[in-house]
Amino acid sequence: MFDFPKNLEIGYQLSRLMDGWVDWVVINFDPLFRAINAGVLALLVPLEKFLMGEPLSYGWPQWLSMPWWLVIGVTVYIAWRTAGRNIAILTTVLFLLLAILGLFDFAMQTLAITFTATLIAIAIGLPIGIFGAKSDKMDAISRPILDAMQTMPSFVYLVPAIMLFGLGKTPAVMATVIYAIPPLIRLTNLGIRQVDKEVVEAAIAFGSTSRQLLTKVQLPMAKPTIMAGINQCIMMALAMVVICSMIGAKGLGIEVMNGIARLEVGRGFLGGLGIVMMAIMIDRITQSVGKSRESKVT
Amino acid sequence: MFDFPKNLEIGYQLSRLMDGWVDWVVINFDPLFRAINAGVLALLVPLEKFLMGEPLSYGWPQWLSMPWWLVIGVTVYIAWRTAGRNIAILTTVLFLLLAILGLFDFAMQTLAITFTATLIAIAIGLPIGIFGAKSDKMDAISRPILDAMQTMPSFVYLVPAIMLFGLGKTPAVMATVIYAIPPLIRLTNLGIRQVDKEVVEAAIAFGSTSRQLLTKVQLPMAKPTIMAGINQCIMMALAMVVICSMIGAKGLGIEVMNGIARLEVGRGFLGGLGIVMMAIMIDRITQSVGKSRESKVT
Amino acid sequence: EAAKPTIKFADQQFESQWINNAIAKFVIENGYGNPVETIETTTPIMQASLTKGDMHVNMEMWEQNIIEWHDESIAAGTLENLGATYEGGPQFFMVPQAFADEHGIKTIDDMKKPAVKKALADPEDKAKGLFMNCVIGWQCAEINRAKLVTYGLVPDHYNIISPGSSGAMEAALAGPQKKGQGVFGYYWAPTAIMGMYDWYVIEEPAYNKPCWDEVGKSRDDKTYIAKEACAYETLPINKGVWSGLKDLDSDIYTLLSKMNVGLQPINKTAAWAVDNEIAGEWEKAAVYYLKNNENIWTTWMPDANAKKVKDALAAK
Amino acid sequence: MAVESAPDIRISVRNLWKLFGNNDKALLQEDWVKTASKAEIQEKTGHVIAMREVSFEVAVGKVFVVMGLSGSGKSTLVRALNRLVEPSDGIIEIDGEDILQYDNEQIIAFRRKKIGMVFQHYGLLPHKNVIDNVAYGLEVQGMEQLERHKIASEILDKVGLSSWEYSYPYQLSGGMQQRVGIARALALDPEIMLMDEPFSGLDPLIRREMQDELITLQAQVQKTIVFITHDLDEALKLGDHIAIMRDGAIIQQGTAEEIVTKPADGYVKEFVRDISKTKVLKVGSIMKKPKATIQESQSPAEALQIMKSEGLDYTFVVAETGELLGALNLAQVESAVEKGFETSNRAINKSCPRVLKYTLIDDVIPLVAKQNTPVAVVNDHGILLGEIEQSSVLSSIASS
Amino acid sequence: MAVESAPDIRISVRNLWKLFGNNDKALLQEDWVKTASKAEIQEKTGHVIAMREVSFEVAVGKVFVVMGLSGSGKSTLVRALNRLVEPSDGIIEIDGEDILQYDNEQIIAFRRKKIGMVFQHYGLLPHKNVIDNVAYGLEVQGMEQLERHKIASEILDKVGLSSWEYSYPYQLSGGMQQRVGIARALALDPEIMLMDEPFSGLDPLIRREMQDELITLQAQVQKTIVFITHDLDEALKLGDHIAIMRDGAIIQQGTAEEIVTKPADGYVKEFVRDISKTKVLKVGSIMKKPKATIQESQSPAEALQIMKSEGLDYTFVVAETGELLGALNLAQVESAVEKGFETSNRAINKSCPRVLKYTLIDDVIPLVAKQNTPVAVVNDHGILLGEIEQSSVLSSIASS
Ligand SMILES: Nc1ncnc2c1ncn2[C@@H]1O[C@H](COP(=O)(O)OP(=O)(O)OP(=O)(O)O)[C@@H](O)[C@H]1O
Ligand SMILES: Nc1ncnc2c1ncn2[C@@H]1O[C@H](COP(=O)(O)OP(=O)(O)OP(=O)(O)O)[C@@H](O)[C@H]1O
Ligand SMILES: [Mg+2]
Ligand SMILES: [Mg+2]
Repeated sequence: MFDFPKNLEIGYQLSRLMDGWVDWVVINFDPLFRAINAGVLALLVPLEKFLMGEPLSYGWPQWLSMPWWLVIGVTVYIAWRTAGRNIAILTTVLFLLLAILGLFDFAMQTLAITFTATLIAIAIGLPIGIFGAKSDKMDAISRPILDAMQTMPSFVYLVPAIMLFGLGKTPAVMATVIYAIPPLIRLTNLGIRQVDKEVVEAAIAFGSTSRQLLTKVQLPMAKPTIMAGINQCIMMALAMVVICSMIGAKGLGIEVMNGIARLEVGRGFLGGLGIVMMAIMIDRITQSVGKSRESKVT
Repeated sequence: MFDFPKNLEIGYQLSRLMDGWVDWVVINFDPLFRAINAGVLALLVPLEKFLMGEPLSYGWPQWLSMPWWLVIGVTVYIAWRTAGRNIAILTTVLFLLLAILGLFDFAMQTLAITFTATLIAIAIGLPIGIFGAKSDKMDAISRPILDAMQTMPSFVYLVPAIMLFGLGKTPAVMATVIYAIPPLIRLTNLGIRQVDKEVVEAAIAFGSTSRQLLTKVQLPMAKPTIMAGINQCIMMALAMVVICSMIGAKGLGIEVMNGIARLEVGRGFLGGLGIVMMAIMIDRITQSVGKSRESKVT
Repeated sequence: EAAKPTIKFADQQFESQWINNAIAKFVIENGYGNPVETIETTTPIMQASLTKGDMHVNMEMWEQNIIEWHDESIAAGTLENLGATYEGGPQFFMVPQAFADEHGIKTIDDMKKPAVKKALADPEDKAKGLFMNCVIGWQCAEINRAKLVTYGLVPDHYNIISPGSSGAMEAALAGPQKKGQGVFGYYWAPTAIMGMYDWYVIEEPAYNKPCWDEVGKSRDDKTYIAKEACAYETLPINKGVWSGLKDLDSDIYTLLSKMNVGLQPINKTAAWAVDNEIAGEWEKAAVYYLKNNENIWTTWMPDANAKKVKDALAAK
Repeated sequence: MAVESAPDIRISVRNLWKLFGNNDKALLQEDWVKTASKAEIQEKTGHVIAMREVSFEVAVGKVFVVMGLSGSGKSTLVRALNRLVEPSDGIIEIDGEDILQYDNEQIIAFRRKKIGMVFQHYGLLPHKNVIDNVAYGLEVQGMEQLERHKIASEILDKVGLSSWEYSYPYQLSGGMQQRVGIARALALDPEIMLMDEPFSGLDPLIRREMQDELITLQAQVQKTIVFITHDLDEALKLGDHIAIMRDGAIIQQGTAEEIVTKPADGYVKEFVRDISKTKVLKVGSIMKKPKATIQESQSPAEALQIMKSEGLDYTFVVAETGELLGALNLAQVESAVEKGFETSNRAINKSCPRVLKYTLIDDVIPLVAKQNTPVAVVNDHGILLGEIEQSSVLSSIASS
Repeated sequence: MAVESAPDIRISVRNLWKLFGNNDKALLQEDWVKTASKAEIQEKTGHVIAMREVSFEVAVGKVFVVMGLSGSGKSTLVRALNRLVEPSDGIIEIDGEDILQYDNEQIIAFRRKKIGMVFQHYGLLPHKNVIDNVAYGLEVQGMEQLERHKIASEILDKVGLSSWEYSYPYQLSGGMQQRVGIARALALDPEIMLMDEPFSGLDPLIRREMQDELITLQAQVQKTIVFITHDLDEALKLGDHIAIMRDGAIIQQGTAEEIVTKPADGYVKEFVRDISKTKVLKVGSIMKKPKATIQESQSPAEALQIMKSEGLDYTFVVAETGELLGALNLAQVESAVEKGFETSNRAINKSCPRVLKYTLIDDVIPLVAKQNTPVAVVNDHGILLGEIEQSSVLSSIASS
């Protein structure tokens, strides 16, 4: 009846245009991206070595590193203090399972990346979330962008990321940050907006400046929600583990890739199980950090 | 100091065992999975043809199909009725964009799969969620399983899924359901648990049976939260589009894959943008279905 | 003739396969009247599907990379190898041509030069260079490692990094080329990336069987170091088909078993495709190939079918 | 101490206990629990005691008011009456049947027929309109829409919401929502109504209005009502009987008068401190015996002598039966003596004001204020019981 | 009608308007808005009117109570006083300065020094302990922890929470939390306290206790208080002045007595209906002129004659200045005549009870109840103004 208004030429030109932009960025901003790369690695590489029990730098004595049992011990201790006995036991069991299955080193690589990505996400996402809570306009603008970040398939931005950073951990961290930051921003925003209006009024009524209001009232009170955002952020980061491994970031994803490439379903599954165990462990610990406060407050 | 308690033999045996299970299931349950496959396709194929403006069956007249402008028209009408003028305009613009960029057919294929997967997820997830809300034990058991479903990399279960269902739309739908069902179950559970205790008490006090309580009170009142679960479910399903395309389900993911494989970032990006547009469209419409009730109620 | 079965081709998302699939599709659809479907996929999915008949044909199996599966499947009777699609895809180590010129790289030993290493430094471990391996899980990844160890590049001079997909591998190679920087990796031809940029293929000792057996031992046992290493054998790129294809349509089976497109013509076609920006319309490349290589493709089929193909070509 | 239910007792609760927790029944077997404090039980067992040996009876058609501070167990008590809360121990007899023995079907039938409930926050179904909310109890019984809407419609008329049938709860003010809540309970025409702080959330003006309406309604429908409030004035206004709870136990129950005049302990005393006694006390409680009365048969001269000797200038004349016939003042007696009447009877003022013993003091104040003489207090048969004066009324006001 | 602020006026509000919406100031330029109803404005413009031409003054040290139903604009009004709500139009002068002209820094300084606020739901910081909550206003001023804790500690002492300093709000009962809220406001030692329904959420017993404490505290600290409530008794108990709001406008303001005796309209009348008048009315409002008085210079015989002719058996003796010297009853006069005293003065009962004109009726009831004779009403200088009798007190009670 009507003809389809398809105009492939437009699509083609558009995609060429974008290719051009990407090339332009890749070629012209190399120093910038090198610097970013160096920055991320400066954080990530020592962390990874530390977790894997390697000396942080050549020539350092071995005892300046962290043996596997100490990593487990410290984590279990943290779990115990923040989340109670049950979670501590769960953590121990899962850790030992990881170790027995020979996934410990992979898990530590994954942990290092996840941790770094989360740190960067917090450093970027928290201010954006706060700003979004204060400004409805900012909120309206950021909403579709966050939607896009979450639904845009990561494959799409992996290629430019690899061109910019080369294979390795940095593009993995970047892709993870892009994918994992939206819930943190959203929940920070929500958390601050949800702070009891009367308490905010009280703080203003007693002469808080807006900065004092933020640091002394809104952030502390939004903490449970923000912690939930961080928790979500970590969970989403863990969902990127396989993709990270695809672009050279090592970790548990390697096992999955290897298993799949060889059609060894079981091996892939074990690798996947490793990721699941890490996720459950981290989830339970971070969740209870948020909750313990919340349950006290309400 | 201590030795690593790694026991690769265990891991190896375990993975072999699992390989064996998968083989056993593949071989022995073939008829079952054939039947499932047929069922899914019986739903999906006509839907896809319908959306793409093809006659539902060979020999049917062309006018028994839905031309592209009618698909757009109907969707925009739905958007307008449920979500108001702004969203309707947004929907129109996004649809026309999809059409102009030549992504309309791909989008309809993706829509068909997403829709089918969501339907199946609702059919399975709603009862599970309801049951979880009634039974704390069920809730405790299902929680780690849902965690695992969300964090287990989909690559891991794709291969067994293909072995079971063969290549094509069915394993794509299955993988999508596995990945997308947890938020639906969680939010259904939460929604029912959150229903105002006093209203539930009132319904009981006036002599409701537990079935009446569920259908006349809890489900209608949990609707906003359940709708949010469905919304999340659809969003997660859209996150699987590229992976679906990898296993023969066609759709927008193909554009992404092709773009990436040829290092045509722009093309991949346009494909990804198609997914994002679909996501925003569906998100806004389904979200307002949930919200319009909610804002009335509270 | 709607009754003819659809023939399903695997599309693993690389250029030479796209061209070959397009050629086969054109020939089959126009010459034989079977519908043809190409299924976009990844290697593991292809493996799981081809032996079940969800896909029928893979025009480029690269079975060395998945040799265990290949051999097992042939033995199990689920897969057939229908012989070469073209004579051989070379596999090699390479650096950008400009980089090779700048640093005077000729042989694999030149890669140990401190200046080269420094230019290729691994950002995570600045003391060493970085080598871009092939996809995780493919045999070539282990072979490359074995060779580099024997050449003395690993672990003292280079770290190895492995991408998880061919797309990532290409991006990792293309990025430095765009920036005019160095990169050291493994690749093969014919491929788009080889057409797009100038590469220098690093000289290695020539292929010989005893050497390759040594490499093979090291490939399978990480702890073993091969006594010698050498360049890849140039192996034919074979067609793999589902063992049920013969029963499904024996004419197509016969066609495919005869189909050999030839390395040079394919390379030319690929170059033409790049020059003409065909934007994913691989049929154009197929038509270009068929128009220019009639002498080759007419040998694949009976005259009656060839006539139909010619008619279709004439209409283009 | 099982009390045999008298025929007109609708609700009889005996020794009801409730411990919130998983092990409540077993715990109640342990002796120390029966006497331990709430805090002690909670600390030792993690169980919260919400009802402790609660016993009371409510007669047909009466309003039983339960009061107490937040957390004292009022809601638990009222919810136990329709088994929204499962008591840990004790007996609840409704019309002589122990509802704690009911199985699931019986309890549902019981809830559908016998007992309605009104909630503090209304507990309306937000997704149903007003008429469907009111008809909900009928709907779950399987009644046809036409029929149940007819009934609901009538009830909505009664509570003055007939034009709001198709509105949704969120469109109504709090007072209107609570009217829907009451209508919903009335729609089932139950014998018993449970009302858990039904007016607590309302503005004071609207609250008073609702109380007045409830009183009017109750005059028509005569339900047996258990009413929770923590407002004293509300309790006095509505309640026939009042029970005061603390920490799960009923520490005192009785009429308002009993509680105000004889508070069981300091807590109750504090509770009723602000109450205006004249709204609680009856005339009978402040009347005095007249110094002297005149028999109708006595002559004016005798009367004059009695009055002089007692220093009275106003006195009452009674029949032999003790019935009040009228009053005499000094002037009247003197003129009667002058006129030579044989009996005082002829001189008396027969229309002298009199009040019944059971009248609230508050209600006689206008009369007493106008009257410079004492006012006679009589019983239902007109027998003179005593007299009240301005000063005694003022004293009763002053002592509150 | 700008009123020049008298020196002892602390808060002066003139013609304050508030429309909630984005276009409030512009809208107020349109004439029709000034007279349109709330519903009309909302329908036509989407703006909600919350204050309409509000004007009032509060003198130093006084308690100004604002009453009204939910949504009448009470909270908006009180929040405007420290600019938590930005008025659309009008003037707010605090100690003569128009605070609406303050810039951001000035308003913060003003909030830190001059004005404290107490919230209905306490508005405590849940993540800070009690002492840090109380010290919050000092903390934001940059005071050192040691110093501010010292001050907070003293205040907590004053409100009786000294042993709870390191507890968290969630560990406290509602009444205790509100004490923290009050302490927090007092810690700044502000001249003005804004209290928005501070006791509405509390149980009645605790609520009364808090009111009493506030009265005690106010006697010590003498703040200027704006107090919101919708409880009439609370308003009477605490307020020097009362304003009643409806739909954003103050429909009446004045003393409790003025409002109770001369309600501006039916709404106010309904509002104060339940009030016990004796708690509002002063003795002066029900006193009568004595039929006759005796001058101290008059002789007993003259006095006797006056009393006989007026039919009095009890009367007051005054000096020439009008000052009350004492009372005489018939018996006393007669015996004075017998004894031949020259002046009535010698016979009088100098200790006869007297009450001040400004005493609440409620407070004299015990006295009047005991007294069979009229009670004298005098002013501050002892001048006899009138007398009250039991009957007049009872009439005033009856008419409420
Ligand atoms: N479901 C429950 N689980 C545990 N404890 C409960 C539960 N319901 C009530 N309680 C406890 O039982 C005690 C009595 O509660 P109840 O609700 O009956 O008090 P109330 O007198 O109705 O108070 P309010 O005036 O606040 O409504 C309280 O200590 C309360 O904490
Ligand atoms: N932020 C706001 N935005 C829009 N309208 C508001 C806002 N705050 C209050 N209002 C409206 O202004 C009017 C007055 O509200 P306000 O809160 O001052 O009433 P109130 O007398 O304090 O009532 P309550 O007794 O319920 O506290 C109401 O109609 C209310 O809906
Ligand atoms: Mg209660
Ligand atoms: Mg308010």
